[in-house]
Amino acid sequence: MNAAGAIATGPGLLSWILFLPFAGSVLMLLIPKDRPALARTVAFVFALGAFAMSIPLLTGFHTSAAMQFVESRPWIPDFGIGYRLGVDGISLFLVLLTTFLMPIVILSSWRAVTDRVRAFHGMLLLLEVGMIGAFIALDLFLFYIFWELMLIPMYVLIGVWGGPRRIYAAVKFILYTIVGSLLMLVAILALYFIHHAQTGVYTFDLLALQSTVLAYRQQMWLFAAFALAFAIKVPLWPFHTWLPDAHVEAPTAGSVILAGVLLKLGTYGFLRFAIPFFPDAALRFQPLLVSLAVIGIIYGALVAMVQDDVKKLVAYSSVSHLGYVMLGLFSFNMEAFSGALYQMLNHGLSTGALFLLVGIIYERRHTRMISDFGGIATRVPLFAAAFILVALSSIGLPGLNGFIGEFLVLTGAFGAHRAAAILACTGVVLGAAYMLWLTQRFLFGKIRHDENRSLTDLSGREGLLLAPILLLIVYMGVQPRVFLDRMQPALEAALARVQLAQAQPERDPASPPLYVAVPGEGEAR
Amino acid sequence: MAITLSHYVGLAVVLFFIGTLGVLSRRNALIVFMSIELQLNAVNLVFAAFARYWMRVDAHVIVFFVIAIAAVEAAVGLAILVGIFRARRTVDLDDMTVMNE
Amino acid sequence: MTSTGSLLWLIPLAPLVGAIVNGAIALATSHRERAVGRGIVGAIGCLAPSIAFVATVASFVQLRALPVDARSLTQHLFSWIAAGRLHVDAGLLFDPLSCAMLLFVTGIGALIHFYSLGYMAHERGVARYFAYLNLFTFAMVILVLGDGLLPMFVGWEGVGLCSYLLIGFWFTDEEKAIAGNKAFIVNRIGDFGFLLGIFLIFWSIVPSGRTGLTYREIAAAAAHGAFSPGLLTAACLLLFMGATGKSAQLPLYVWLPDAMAGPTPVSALIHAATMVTSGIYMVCRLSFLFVAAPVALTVVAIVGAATAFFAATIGLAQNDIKKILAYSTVSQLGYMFLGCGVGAFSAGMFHVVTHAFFKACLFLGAGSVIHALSGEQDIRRMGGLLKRIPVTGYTFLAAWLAIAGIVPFAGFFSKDEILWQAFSRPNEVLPWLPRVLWAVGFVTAGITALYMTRLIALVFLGKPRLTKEAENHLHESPASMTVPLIVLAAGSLVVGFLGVPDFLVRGGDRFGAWLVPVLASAAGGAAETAAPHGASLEWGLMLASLGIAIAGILAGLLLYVRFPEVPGRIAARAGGLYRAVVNKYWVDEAYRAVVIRPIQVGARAFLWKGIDVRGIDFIVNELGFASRMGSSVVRIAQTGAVQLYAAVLLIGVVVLLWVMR
Amino acid sequence: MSAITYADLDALRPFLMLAGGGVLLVLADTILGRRRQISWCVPTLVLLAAAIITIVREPEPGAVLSRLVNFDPFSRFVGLLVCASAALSVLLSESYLRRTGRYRGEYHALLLFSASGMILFSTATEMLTLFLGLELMSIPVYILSGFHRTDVRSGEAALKYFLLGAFSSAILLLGIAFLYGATGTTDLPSALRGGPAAPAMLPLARIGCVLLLAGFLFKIASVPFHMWTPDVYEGAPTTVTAFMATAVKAAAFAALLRVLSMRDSGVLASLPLGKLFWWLAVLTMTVGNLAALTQSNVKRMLAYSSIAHAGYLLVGVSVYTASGDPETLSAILYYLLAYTFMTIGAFAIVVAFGERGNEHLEMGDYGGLGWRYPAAGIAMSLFMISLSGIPPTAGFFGKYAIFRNAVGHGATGLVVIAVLNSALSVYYYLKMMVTLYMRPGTVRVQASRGSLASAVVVICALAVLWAGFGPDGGRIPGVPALLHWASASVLVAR
Repeated sequence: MNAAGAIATGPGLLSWILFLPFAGSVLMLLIPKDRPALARTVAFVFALGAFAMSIPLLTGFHTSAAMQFVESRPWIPDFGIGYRLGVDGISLFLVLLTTFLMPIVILSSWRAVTDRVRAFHGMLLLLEVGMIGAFIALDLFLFYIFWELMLIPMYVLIGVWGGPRRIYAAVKFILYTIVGSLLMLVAILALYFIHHAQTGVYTFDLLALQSTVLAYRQQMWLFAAFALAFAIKVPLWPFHTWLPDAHVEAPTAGSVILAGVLLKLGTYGFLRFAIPFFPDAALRFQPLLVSLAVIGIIYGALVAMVQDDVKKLVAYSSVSHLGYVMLGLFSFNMEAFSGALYQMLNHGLSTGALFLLVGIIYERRHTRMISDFGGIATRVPLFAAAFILVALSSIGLPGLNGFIGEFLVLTGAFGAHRAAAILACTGVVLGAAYMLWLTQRFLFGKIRHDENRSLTDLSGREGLLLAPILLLIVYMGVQPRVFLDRMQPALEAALARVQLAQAQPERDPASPPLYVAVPGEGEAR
Repeated sequence: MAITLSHYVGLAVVLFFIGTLGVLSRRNALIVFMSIELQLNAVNLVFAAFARYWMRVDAHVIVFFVIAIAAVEAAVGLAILVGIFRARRTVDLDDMTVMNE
Repeated sequence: MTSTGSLLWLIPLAPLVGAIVNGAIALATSHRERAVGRGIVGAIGCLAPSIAFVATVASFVQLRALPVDARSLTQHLFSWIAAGRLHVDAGLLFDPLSCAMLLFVTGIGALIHFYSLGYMAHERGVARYFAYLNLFTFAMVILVLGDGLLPMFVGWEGVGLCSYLLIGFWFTDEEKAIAGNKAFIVNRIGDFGFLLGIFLIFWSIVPSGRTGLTYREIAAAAAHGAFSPGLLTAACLLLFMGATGKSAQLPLYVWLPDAMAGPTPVSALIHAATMVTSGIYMVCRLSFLFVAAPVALTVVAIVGAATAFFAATIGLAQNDIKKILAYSTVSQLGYMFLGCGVGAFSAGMFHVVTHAFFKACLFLGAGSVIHALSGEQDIRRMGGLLKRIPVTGYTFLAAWLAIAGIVPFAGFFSKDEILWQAFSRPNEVLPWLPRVLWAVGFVTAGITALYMTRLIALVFLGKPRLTKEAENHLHESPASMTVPLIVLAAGSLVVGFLGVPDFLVRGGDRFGAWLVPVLASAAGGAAETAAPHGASLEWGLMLASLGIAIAGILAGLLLYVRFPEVPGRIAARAGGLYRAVVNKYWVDEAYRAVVIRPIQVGARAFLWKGIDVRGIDFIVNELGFASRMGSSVVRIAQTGAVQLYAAVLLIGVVVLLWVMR
Repeated sequence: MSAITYADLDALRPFLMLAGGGVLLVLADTILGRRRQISWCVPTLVLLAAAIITIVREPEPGAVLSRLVNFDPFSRFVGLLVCASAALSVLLSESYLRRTGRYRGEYHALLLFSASGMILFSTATEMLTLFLGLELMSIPVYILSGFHRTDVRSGEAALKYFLLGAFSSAILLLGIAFLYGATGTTDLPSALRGGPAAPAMLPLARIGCVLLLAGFLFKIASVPFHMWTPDVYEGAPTTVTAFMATAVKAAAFAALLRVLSMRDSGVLASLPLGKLFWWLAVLTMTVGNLAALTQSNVKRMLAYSSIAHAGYLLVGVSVYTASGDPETLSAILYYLLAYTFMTIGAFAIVVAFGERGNEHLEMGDYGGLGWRYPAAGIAMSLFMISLSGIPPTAGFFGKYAIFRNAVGHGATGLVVIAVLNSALSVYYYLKMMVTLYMRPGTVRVQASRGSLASAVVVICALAVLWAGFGPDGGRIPGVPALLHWASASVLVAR
């Protein structure tokens, strides 16, 4: 089998997918300063290469819960840190999403970014390494490294090529994130030692750590730490306020990546670590997280409705959409799980596309204020058509991708906790409200500003970079099984752990504390 | 009554304390620095006293070392002071606050 | 025991292809000043629904050939969703009900496509128009033909989308774009209920294994008592909520009048004949659920009756020709729900069909009038048109008689059937209800006749009150428009005979008989058993309803032809009531004040500026500020004074000594 | 009193080399006079030789020189760090001293003396030797910080450092005296382990220990003995600051740990050291980070940051005193290694961007430099990222190693405080990146042409990266090998 083959010797497929963008970003240093076009091309080629390399993941993937294309080499044996990579049904499509979006993003900034082109693309590619790595790492330590590796490039992207308040936004972004992730590091360490205390083995191997038996209280603490890190990334209400700023200030490429992939790492973290590792805690925290998710859905939609800045609007809509994902994750049934994972992809595509479109129009008008537009549909019909399609996808119109995710999530949620689902369902109405209202104020009506009369429609390049997304939006709406079927086994495996915990009676609260006792430990604290 | 160990040590401590007071209170760097010498010598007294108490020589050796080191410190300290005085025509510690915050 | 329909796939495919091709053309030519290739566009646009119609007829023939209890064709296209216990297939189900619906959806649909050729002749963006129209046909077909709740929902939202697009077809006019939004969002409110209904049904079925929510599965589950009564009532009410949205019933009817912003053929097709009736279709489709939830059915009936009356009264005082027809549509839809609500689903469906003909005819007629008057829509600036545009005029008259309920026009039979059923069927929830329902329906029939007569009188009779330039351009519409009119007029004359009451002609109710296999589960037998009244009573009621219709017409003629000044005086006398009616009872204003504004203001002032900016962000920024404060505090000591440092050092030592004592 | 053997000398060789090298340099300088100056190669070579000897000559663990000093793998690691730091600062000094016109032979001599003192200090197991080491380490640094004679700040720094240093060493000396008085021996192990001769003497012994610790804490700049650091680091010549910030700290920590290694019985065991260091760690890192938060002078900022890092190291110390786990020591060593390179690297950049008459210490001066000097920009960012402990850098791994141990020994609370501190530190470290890349340049800063300085930068950058994620295999030892080495560098307590 393909997976088996990859274990053997030499760098496997996944290593290559990681290596290509990295090589690209290093190359950026060598390209002469006065050859921006070359830099763009090289970056594009390498990103495209990474995408091409990731296609075999899909074709070679055999539908099962097992990790595939696994690579495993010792890295720092004394600490049990290994270079372990692999994909399963959960990470497969997220990796593909990343590699798919990256060339598009590079293409999108072809004209938009004219200064410090090399650095820009270097950062983008470095970011890609971090994101892919975080998705495919099967070693908690490795995961953490990739997780942090994403911070700096994003920080620079926002801070250097961003808007007027870019520095505030960048700093806010990184501080928010790092607080969470550092606490997660502590939790990772604690888990690692608990596992050692039980097995006498030091390892960060995901699959090994999963088998750690955790006392109730331990789970609580660890889950809390992981959840905080991920919740900030998602972002779950009320940790979301970094997002609007980051989105508004970030350059188009940054926004697309941020919305398209980065936020998914939060929800992915829940699905990959927080929930299967600490099922009891997950169950215990379920009410809290579900309520936060629902608040996020409604809150995000309502606030999005009254924004004057397109990017801010879309940012808040992200809060709302990821609320659905969280709701799905914490409904603990297959329908909701599948929906949540599917919704991650949807959001990546539709919101990514929205930011691309906003960027395209921003390049022409250098404003993001909705009031500066209106009636442009007559001038830019193709743009308008694309915009409407994406908007429809994001409000979950049946036949487009958005519906599948939303419907499954809500179905599952309804089975898990009815009230929450009913409240969340209002998001369907509100979503339509703000999206269509935006569309109307943005595209329809009479042209009020003369600058808009001279607007030019999508260029060939822009059409080229939008087309794949639009096609995928439709395809995913009509043929979801292509994706859903490959997801099922892995999701079932993750779900099984929770259901097991559901079945078991709750452990006694008087379980040993969160650390392994050592001599003199009393003094140390 | 006999002068016992505790008297010596007590005296030494008092001396050390005086030295400390000097370090903290005097404005003139030179004086401050003499106070430090005083402290060192107070310590010497302690060593000497205990050497006597334990009937051992090693502490006496230490005393000599300390004296030597004190001398070195003196040399270096004076050099620094001279340097500063050349540059600023003062050795008042209250003026030595170019760098703060 | 169902056979596979060989041609079913073609019914949705043809319009879909049409939509795609026309859409491509539209996008490709979007930058040309003059619309190009009208010929091709039109040809494709009209061909698509025609093919669908032919295919439908063919399948109809195939269906009739089958034995009565085996009358259903299915076709499995592909497996759509599979997640957890939800396995939804994209399948088609062609049974008498969907057949009846499809025949006129595709038939009238095709006619209206033809009509549009003429109507949109001078418009830019014809390609876009036909793309939308074909797409609508596709969605409508899916709604009707889809086998299961989810396929239906796909069509359901699909038609909603098309209506949104077509209402806002002239999007450069802000008003129209906003009307489109309104339509979509209000429908979404309904769909909110629809979705919840689906969830309820799903989770009641799931315990017995994975499901695709096909009608067969739901029926089976219902048969096995998967639904507790209360749950079933809830589910039905939620589904009905969806219906009220799509079919413009109280309280969600508000979008339909505004929807008249779209091109008139659209109003005819979507907002009169087909889409708005999908609510009734859904109720009939799930009749086997509704009959088991009497409370829900009662609600349906009450809402229907109330809407019928409410909308009719508003129709009395409108001056925009299309607005009047819009309100009359709302009112007629109310009738249909009244029919379904009392359990006479076939009666409801029958009215759907007849209404489709005469209302489409009315709208197209109105369109023709507007076309002739180069855009004039206010009936106060019309009059005496009968002679000027005779074809339009006489077809319009036919449809008028039909809606007014004059024998032997179509409307008479269907409306009478509904009234009779409403009267005769007992209601175990509210025993006194049938009489009331009948009375309301009865009065409404009169009002209907009255306001329709008013319309006729002001538009076609009396002396012209046209504006000059309207006068000049006045002309009869081209054949492409008049032919459909004639066909529909003929339809509104004859289709009624599909449902002649059995007491007049044995087996006269062919329509009802045709639907029996599908709706049989609806308390069909109950009608007979629970109707102890003889044919005499039925005769009486029939004459009564005929009478009130005639009365309404005469009153109308008197008021608006004989003594045109009287209405004004009445209005003046009525005062407040009249103003309420003219202003549509201020419902829109109320919604704006009570729902929309509070949400917007609250979201901006409280949620965004309040919680986000002054709340969370404030804390975040304060943390930063606090640490900077801490920083300066820490650095206060760093004065650069050596002796201070020494002092601190010493204090440190002392503290150490003290701690370590 | 046993005789000194060749084995002793053999073990002492690195120390002798450095000290002797220093003497030679002084002599040579005086002989050559002002006309011809000694090239930077000489001291570098001496340090290199010392380092090589240290590596190749595996000393058999155990006391030499009649138990005055104890050369063990631990001291070996520290010795190498000291040599490295000294060598780097020599390379750095080349252009710097020429620029400031203070190129003197004694500079290097003093550097070597100090280095030798550090070796003594970090290996001493006898009180007097300890004191000698301390002074031999400190006095040259006093002079070096005042080396920039004409500069007011330099002189002031020297004076402050000297006065406070002398003051603290007096306190330390008093501690030694009391300890001796209580135990009657100058041999640390027997004094600390054996405990006081008479129970009545116990308080005296304890006071002695505390005063001794106070002396160490001063050198490692732990709160509240830290206040000299910013002023001295700012005023001293940057190259000296780099040396001070790294080598002195390393040596001081080594000496401290050597003393603490005797805490398992006797006097030290009677003190609640674990708790003490817990508090010291918390205070030190918090104060350091807070103070650095709003600091606009780069050198000062780095000074405060060095205090913060002392705090992180103290986390390790606290865990060690509580658990006595040797792995903790290796973690601390790894941290010191990382810390040395990233700090020197950062100072090297500061040196590189200084120019005659204006050292450009204000952060604002670095505006936009990242774009004009890409390599320097990237390097500086790297050092900052490493200092803030973000992977994949040595700084992260060092922190990780220490935190890992702390969590492993149940000091989770302490670690949580520590990571929150790191989060705080991210703000001001990345502020440097903000300036480098996101702010417009205010003054037109030139990078001084010093190939050696840039060499230092490159070395440090590579070290920081490699010690961050370098895998094993290949011929360069990666992180695992370094860890092995660190954990192999056991402290042989007597």
